[in-house]
Amino acid sequence: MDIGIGHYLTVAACLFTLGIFGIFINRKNVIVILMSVELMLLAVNINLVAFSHFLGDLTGQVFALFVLTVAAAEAAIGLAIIVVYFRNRGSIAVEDINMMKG
Amino acid sequence: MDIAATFFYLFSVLAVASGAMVVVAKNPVHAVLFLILTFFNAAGLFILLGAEFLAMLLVIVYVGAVAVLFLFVVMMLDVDFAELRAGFIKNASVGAIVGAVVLVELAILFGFKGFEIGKAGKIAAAIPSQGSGLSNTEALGRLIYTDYVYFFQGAGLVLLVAMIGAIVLTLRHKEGVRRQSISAQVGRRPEETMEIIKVAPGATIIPSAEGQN
Amino acid sequence: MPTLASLSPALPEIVLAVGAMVLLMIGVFRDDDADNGEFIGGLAIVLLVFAGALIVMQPASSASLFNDAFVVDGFARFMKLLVIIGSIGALLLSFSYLRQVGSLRFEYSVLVVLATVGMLMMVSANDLISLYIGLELQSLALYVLAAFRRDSVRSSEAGLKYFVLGALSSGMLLYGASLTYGFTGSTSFPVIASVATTTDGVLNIGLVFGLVFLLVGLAFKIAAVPFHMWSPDVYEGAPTPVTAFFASAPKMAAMAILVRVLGTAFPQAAEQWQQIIIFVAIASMLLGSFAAIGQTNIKRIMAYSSIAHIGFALVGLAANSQEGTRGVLVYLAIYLVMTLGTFACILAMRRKDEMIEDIDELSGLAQTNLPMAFVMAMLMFSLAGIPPLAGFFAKFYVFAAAVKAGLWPLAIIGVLASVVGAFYYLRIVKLIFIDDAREKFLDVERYTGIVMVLSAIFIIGFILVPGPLIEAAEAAAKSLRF
Amino acid sequence: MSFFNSPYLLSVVTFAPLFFGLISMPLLPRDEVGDRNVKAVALWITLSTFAVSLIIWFNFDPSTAGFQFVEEYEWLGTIKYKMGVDGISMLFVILTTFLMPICILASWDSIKTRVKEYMMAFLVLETLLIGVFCALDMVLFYLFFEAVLIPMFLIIGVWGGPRRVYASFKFFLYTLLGSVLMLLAMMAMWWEAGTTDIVQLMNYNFPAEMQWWLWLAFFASFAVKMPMWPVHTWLPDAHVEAPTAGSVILAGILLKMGGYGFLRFSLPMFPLASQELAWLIFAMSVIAIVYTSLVALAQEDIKKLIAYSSVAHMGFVTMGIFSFTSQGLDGAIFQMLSHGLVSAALFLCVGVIYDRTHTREIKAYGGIVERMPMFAFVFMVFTMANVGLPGTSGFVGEFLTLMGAFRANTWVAFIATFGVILSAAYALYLYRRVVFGALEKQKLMSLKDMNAREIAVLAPLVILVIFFGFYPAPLLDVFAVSVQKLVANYEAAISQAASLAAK
Amino acid sequence: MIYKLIVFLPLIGALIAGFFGRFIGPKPSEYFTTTCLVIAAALSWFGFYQVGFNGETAQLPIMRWITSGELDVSWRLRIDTLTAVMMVVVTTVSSLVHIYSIGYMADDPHRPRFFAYLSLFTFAMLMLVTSDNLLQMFFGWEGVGLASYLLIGFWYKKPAANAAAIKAFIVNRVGDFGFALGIFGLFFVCNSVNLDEIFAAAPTLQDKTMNFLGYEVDILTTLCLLLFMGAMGKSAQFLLHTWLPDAMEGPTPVSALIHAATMVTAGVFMVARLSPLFELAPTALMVVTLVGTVTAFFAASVALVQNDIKRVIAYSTCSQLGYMFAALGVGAYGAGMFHLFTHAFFKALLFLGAGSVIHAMHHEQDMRNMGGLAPKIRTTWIMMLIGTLALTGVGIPHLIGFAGFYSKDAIIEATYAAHLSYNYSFWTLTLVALMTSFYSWRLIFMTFHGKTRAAPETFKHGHESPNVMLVPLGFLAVGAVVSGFAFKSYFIGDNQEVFWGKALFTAPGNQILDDMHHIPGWVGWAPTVAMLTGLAIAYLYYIRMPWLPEATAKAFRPIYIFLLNKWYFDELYDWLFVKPAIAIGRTLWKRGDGTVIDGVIDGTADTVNWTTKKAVKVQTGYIYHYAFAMLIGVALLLTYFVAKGGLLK
Repeated sequence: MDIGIGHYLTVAACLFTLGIFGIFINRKNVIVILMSVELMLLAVNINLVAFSHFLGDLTGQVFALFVLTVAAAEAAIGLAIIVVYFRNRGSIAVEDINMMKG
Repeated sequence: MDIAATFFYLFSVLAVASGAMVVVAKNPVHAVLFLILTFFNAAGLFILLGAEFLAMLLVIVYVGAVAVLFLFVVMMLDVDFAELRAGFIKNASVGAIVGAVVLVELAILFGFKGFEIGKAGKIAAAIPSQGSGLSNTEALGRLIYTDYVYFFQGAGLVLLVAMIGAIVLTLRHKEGVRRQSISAQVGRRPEETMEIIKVAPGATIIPSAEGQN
Repeated sequence: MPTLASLSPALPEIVLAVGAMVLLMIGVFRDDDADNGEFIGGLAIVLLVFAGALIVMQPASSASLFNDAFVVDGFARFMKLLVIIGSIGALLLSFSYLRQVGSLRFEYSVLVVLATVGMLMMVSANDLISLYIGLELQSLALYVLAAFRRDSVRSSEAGLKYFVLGALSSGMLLYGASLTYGFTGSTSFPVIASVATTTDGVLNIGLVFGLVFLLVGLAFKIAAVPFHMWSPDVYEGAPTPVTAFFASAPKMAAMAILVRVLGTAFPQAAEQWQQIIIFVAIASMLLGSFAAIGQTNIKRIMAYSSIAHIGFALVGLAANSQEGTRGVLVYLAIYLVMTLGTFACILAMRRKDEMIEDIDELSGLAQTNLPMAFVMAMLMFSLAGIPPLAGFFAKFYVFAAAVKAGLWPLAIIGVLASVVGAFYYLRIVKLIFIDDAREKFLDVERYTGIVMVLSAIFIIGFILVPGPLIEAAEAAAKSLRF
Repeated sequence: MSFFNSPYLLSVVTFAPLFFGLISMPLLPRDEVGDRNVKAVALWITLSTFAVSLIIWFNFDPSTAGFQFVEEYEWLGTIKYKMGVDGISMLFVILTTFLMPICILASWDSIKTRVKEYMMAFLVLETLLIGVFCALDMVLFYLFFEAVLIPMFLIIGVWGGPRRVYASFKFFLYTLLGSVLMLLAMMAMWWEAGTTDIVQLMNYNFPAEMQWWLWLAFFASFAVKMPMWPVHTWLPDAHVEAPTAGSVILAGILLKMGGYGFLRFSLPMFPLASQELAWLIFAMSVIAIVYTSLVALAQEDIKKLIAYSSVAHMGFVTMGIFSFTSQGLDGAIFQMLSHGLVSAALFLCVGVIYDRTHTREIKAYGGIVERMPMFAFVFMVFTMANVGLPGTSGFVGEFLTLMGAFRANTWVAFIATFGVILSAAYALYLYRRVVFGALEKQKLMSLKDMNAREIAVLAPLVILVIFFGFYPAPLLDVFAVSVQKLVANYEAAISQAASLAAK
Repeated sequence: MIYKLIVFLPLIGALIAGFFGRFIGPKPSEYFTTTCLVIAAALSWFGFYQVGFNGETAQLPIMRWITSGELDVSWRLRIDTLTAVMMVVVTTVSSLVHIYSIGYMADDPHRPRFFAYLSLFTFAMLMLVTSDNLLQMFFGWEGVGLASYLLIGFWYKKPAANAAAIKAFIVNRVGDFGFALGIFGLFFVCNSVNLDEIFAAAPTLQDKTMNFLGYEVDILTTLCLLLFMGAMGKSAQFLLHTWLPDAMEGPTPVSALIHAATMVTAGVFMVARLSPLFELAPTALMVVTLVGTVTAFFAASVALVQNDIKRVIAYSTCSQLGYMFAALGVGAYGAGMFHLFTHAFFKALLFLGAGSVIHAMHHEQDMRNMGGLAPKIRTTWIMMLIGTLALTGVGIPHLIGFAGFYSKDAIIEATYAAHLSYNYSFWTLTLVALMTSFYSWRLIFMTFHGKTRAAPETFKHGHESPNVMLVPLGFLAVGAVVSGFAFKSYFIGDNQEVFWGKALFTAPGNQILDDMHHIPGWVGWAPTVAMLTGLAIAYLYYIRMPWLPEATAKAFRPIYIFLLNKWYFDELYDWLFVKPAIAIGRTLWKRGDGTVIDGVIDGTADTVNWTTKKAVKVQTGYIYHYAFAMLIGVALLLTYFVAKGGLLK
């Protein structure tokens, strides 16, 4: 059995869905949400690399490269915000993040 | 089943499984560790796909820096782990259904008969053939410093913003800690520090600061 | 190998990026206090004005750079100007507020400039990667700005929410981008457009999936329903000038890239994305109009209002025609000015050390500060789309385009939603003019006042000389695709 | 070329109030003296505008049906700034400029707060109202048409009665709701005909199917504005809460915008749809006439009663318009003009007593003729004009519309004529309860008759109402030719369509 | 010129008295208006002579009025015999009433207003009778209605007066409803409302039909009936009569002028004026006769038992108007007009006489509180006697008699000559003559004869009216005596064709005048016999056996009550129209406008609010919900495209 692009894409789709799933079943720790986002980005990267491979086009890998870079930056910012929030609120439980609503 | 296929299944099953653990792990520290595991497996997939540089990057940058950063923050923010994850199952079912719908739809797409990946007239940057002597890393390097220099610069700006952002949000000058301000010291002028008060005979000296209050 | 001269189409971006770094350096070496913040802010404004001037002076023809990843055409210049105006306006509004809450640090202006660079990159993006990088450059800066009052729970909560959901949306966008790339084999918009259909002339269904995810990501940025939910909370929590910024410049950039992606990368899929846009537009107009009625916080009202307004702007996009694009451009331009003016008014709602956000406190403003009351009322009427104010023309052109395209249900629902929307704008006017006076606000700050007056002049005077904007928008729309 | 036939005359008249208001009002101080000056300045501005508008009348050539004093400038691409008047619109301009000084005068003593804003609102309103009647571009028309909401909203909301908020919101949203659909229709016309020029659109033949929809959209707007039954309920509320001058403008001019719209758009542009849907108008008109007259009979608030009677009278107007006869159309226009005078005057009369007693409840009055004979006389004249007594201007319009309606549909005329009976009933019943009877209420004992200002306000109206009752020719002549042409065009369109169908 | 003067002098008087009365004072106002009227009256008699005897006719344009499309109406005076007769009646009675009022209203503080109204009325009435087109006639028609309204409600403090005024106006409007529709219809078929053109077109319309209310109806019949409805309202004919008795709440001179001599006869005038139309619509004419006959009977029956002196005369008026219509209906226009002419004199005389009585009795109007007044107010008594003689038609057939004798008998003869089925009209009218005689004499007897039932104080102070009131009575009395005798030959006799000229139209088939000469002799005697019988019964009841009326009332109590309550018409109408109108109005207002229409509007607003609350509730503040919403959006869109893209196949 040949491993085709579909296989890779499916794996990526699974990870992507897990990422989404993680975001909204998580009630307690906002950092886990960040991790879920990382999962999504990973899925994207797998997609891109897989496409790149099967298309024979390096652009996909370049794209993935930038996604990695940006994701790292994003993680930094995200964690900084979480830290700031924790300082103010003393909690990073997702359920507590609802001062504003309506 | 050939070796590549074996490894593909190994990596992908592990990646998905550990990815699932990230989401459901009770302890955030465990979650981070599972995330790292996922990254490793993904790196394996990358290698299967011939993207060695990215695989390396994923391990070094992601696992080495980002994931560790996560771990660091998780542990730094002293959260009572016992309490966490208590009510997570509440909405899981609905979420799972919707998530499953998306997943199934994607799966349908990928298994679709007419499924056909890009047929762009031109390949923007062909992957160098095995015999060209160009390594994956070198090929990427050639690209990002030439054709994709714009993106490269842009990414640099993104990192700059991240840096500024992280600093501006978290860096604090602690109150009550005395610091040396060289420019202030150098820039000091007599008028600011001294006050010449004419004292009338017999009068007491009232500091002007108090008088202002 | 590009020469330096050949980079001139990207000059405004380069100037801003380099300028931002220079500002950073200057800022770092000065005392870390509010004066420094204002000084750097002033420089940032100068920088932005300069960049704006560069954009204006660019030749009218289209140009592209970096392997077609970056284009400058009439459309891009038009939108870039809007972005820059939005940034300048937001900066002008920022100083007094931030100084008052003790958050006037120089990084603020630098971040605004960098975010602006990101937006300009988005506007000019002609490639999925440049789209992504521009978007992230902008977004990251905005996340930070939302949480900029780091001592405030609300501000940091706003930052957190914006960040989490923003990251999610980026993920979706990227996923869409990856699918698009995979199913077309390219990240360049024109190439995508050229191979969008399969060999037998049917639209590649995978591409549609990519389109959906891409659209979701972009819809999040413009806060279109159902991807809007971050915006009321973020608008409320973020420092008010930042909210003003959110409501202005990034919206312009996101709409610009939306129009460009759909127009240049997916013209073959027009039928599909039109359906999505119609759905999103209707949902936005309705939800924005309805939900705002229940609000008492003026920033939240503006959030819902902007949701509704984006819905209206999308009506033009849904028409998928040159008139439609023109409508979108006109709409955005006018909406930008109205938003800035409104936020200027919101920022003028101050008493002693307290910023007021509850609309009930506007009660009787006409008796305590008539000029401000007048400006605000005009802004509200304009937002409601009542002629002869500029807001009417905004709606006029998008609906005209929708009508021309035969999108009757969309147009009818749209105008009905605008009537519902008129209700809450009227409610504010009622508070200002009809209800009894409350304690006076502090005097309006200079810069705030300037923004207020300029926007008032624009929205009232627009009717006198509407030609330039309309023509510019038309030219811009023409340059895009048609 | 002198000023008197200057090509800018219409623009001058239209924008003079706004312009002079803008340059003068901010200069005046906000104190007692300032307030007085504000009033005086506003009065002078409106009076001068009226004077200038009379030049239009004198230079108007009633023998042609075309538009006169046309101005056209580039504005928004295909959308032009185009102004002009024909016989149908000209008198509405005059009516507006005529009523405005009266409004200012009527507010002289009763408005004590925020006088400057009040006067400014009225000046803005005047500009917009004149603009509505002068605009020869559809979009321009819409601009003026809708913009009127803003000052009117403020006038009702700020200077109105206790339920002013409800009334002003209802007024605003209701009328807005009606007109947005019209806007969409205008856009469709724009794309279909490629122009927004009213004159060209009148000569454009819209496809029959399309006319139907367009007609309905315009109808939605005008019906609310008129207001026709059953979308009339905003009017009584708005009237009751509005200050006197606000009611005057509302009844005197605002309501006419709907009728004018029918004449300017529905009839000439969508003749086939008009013919097809005339039954709808007829039905709504006669229901309005009978229904609101009966409702008026039961009212306990003077202003509300008059407001309901306005609805009934507007029913005559719509009925006349859609009779497609010269008499019906002439009558409708005349009825609008006359109603502009009469209802305005009635509201002024209510204002006179309201200013003295601060109540509009009918029960609170009775026998005031004892103390206010002059008022009683004036009120009687307008009551009779409202009833449509021959010899007052109210008669001519009512009778002509009925004549026209009889030609179109005898049932309509038959039922509508009941309105003649009912109007007498509610008007006289009102008059009896307010003016006649024994003077028993303590509060009314010390009433003073009308003062010089009030006489100055009402005397011109009395004179005109009676004058035009006996000699309506000056008005009828103005629009006779335009109406003839309108009818001729309509008939031509109908017969053309019929001959097409026959093939 | 003189005709214009006749018409406009009263207007000038009205304006002067109305607007400047306050400044020039009551006396000058009175004198000025009265002078105007006297001049007008003198001129009218001159005009009457010119027109009636020298055959002068004219159409005098004054100015344009309404032009609209084919409709072209001008203010124009049409002078012919019919007009001249009416002018004479109007101006003469009016001037006399003016004079009379100087005395009668001497104590009233609002005299200028009163005289202004009177003159205004006269003007409107003159406009009515001189109109050259239907619209101008309608103007006068409503103008007299207005004046009537104002005059009935002159004592505005009296609630009854106010109510009566409104009633008069509104009931008249009901008639006008028909009149107006008639005008519309005529315009519809003739494209004109000018009399000449309508008359010219009338023959062509004969037997043609038009669509009216969905039915194909005969044009002329329908339109004539509609027009006649107006006449019924104005002339207080059966069903639309209820306002007239109530109108007696006004000052008595008003009753004399408006509600006896002039305004109420406008309906008669109108039918006569439009004889070219009615002549061609036999069905309509039949209805006219029927209505007239029924009214005559009905009103007389009510008059039998009324106690208010003015109401008796009012019902009498009503009844006499019925006579006139009966005459018109059978085609004897001249007879109708003749009765109109004579009736004006004696009825005004009766009213003014009654006024004099009331004046004497300090505004006591109930005859039960009178009696035996003859010696106290002898002149008035005589005058009333003359009036009664004229009204009841005392005279010797074929020889001589009072005015009413000629005119009323002519009508009764005409109805006989008309060969109606069972001669119903003739018999009824004869019976009515009996009743007329009875109630008239009853009035005389109850008021002037027998023992007084008045309060002693009132009786003691009872006094004769001043000369200014008595002189007009005298003039009218002369009219009541001689007008019949003097003008018989012109109105209905041998000279009538010359006299009327073209003012009245008789169709070639109309032989009524000829037929009148060929009636059996007993027919001529019948009214006289009836009159004498009535007189005898009245004498018996009120002089000989004063207990008899009460006994009769007891014996026929239901009938008595029925008559006393005027056949319960007021109650019926109140129950049928007035109450429901107000109730419906209130229901439509509260339920229709309030509950339904505003309910929908406010309901919409509530729905909006409700939606808002729901929409806001979704915004929980929780990140995961927000993410969930996004996901649902994605899922929806994907599912949509999956389904649409055929991926599921």
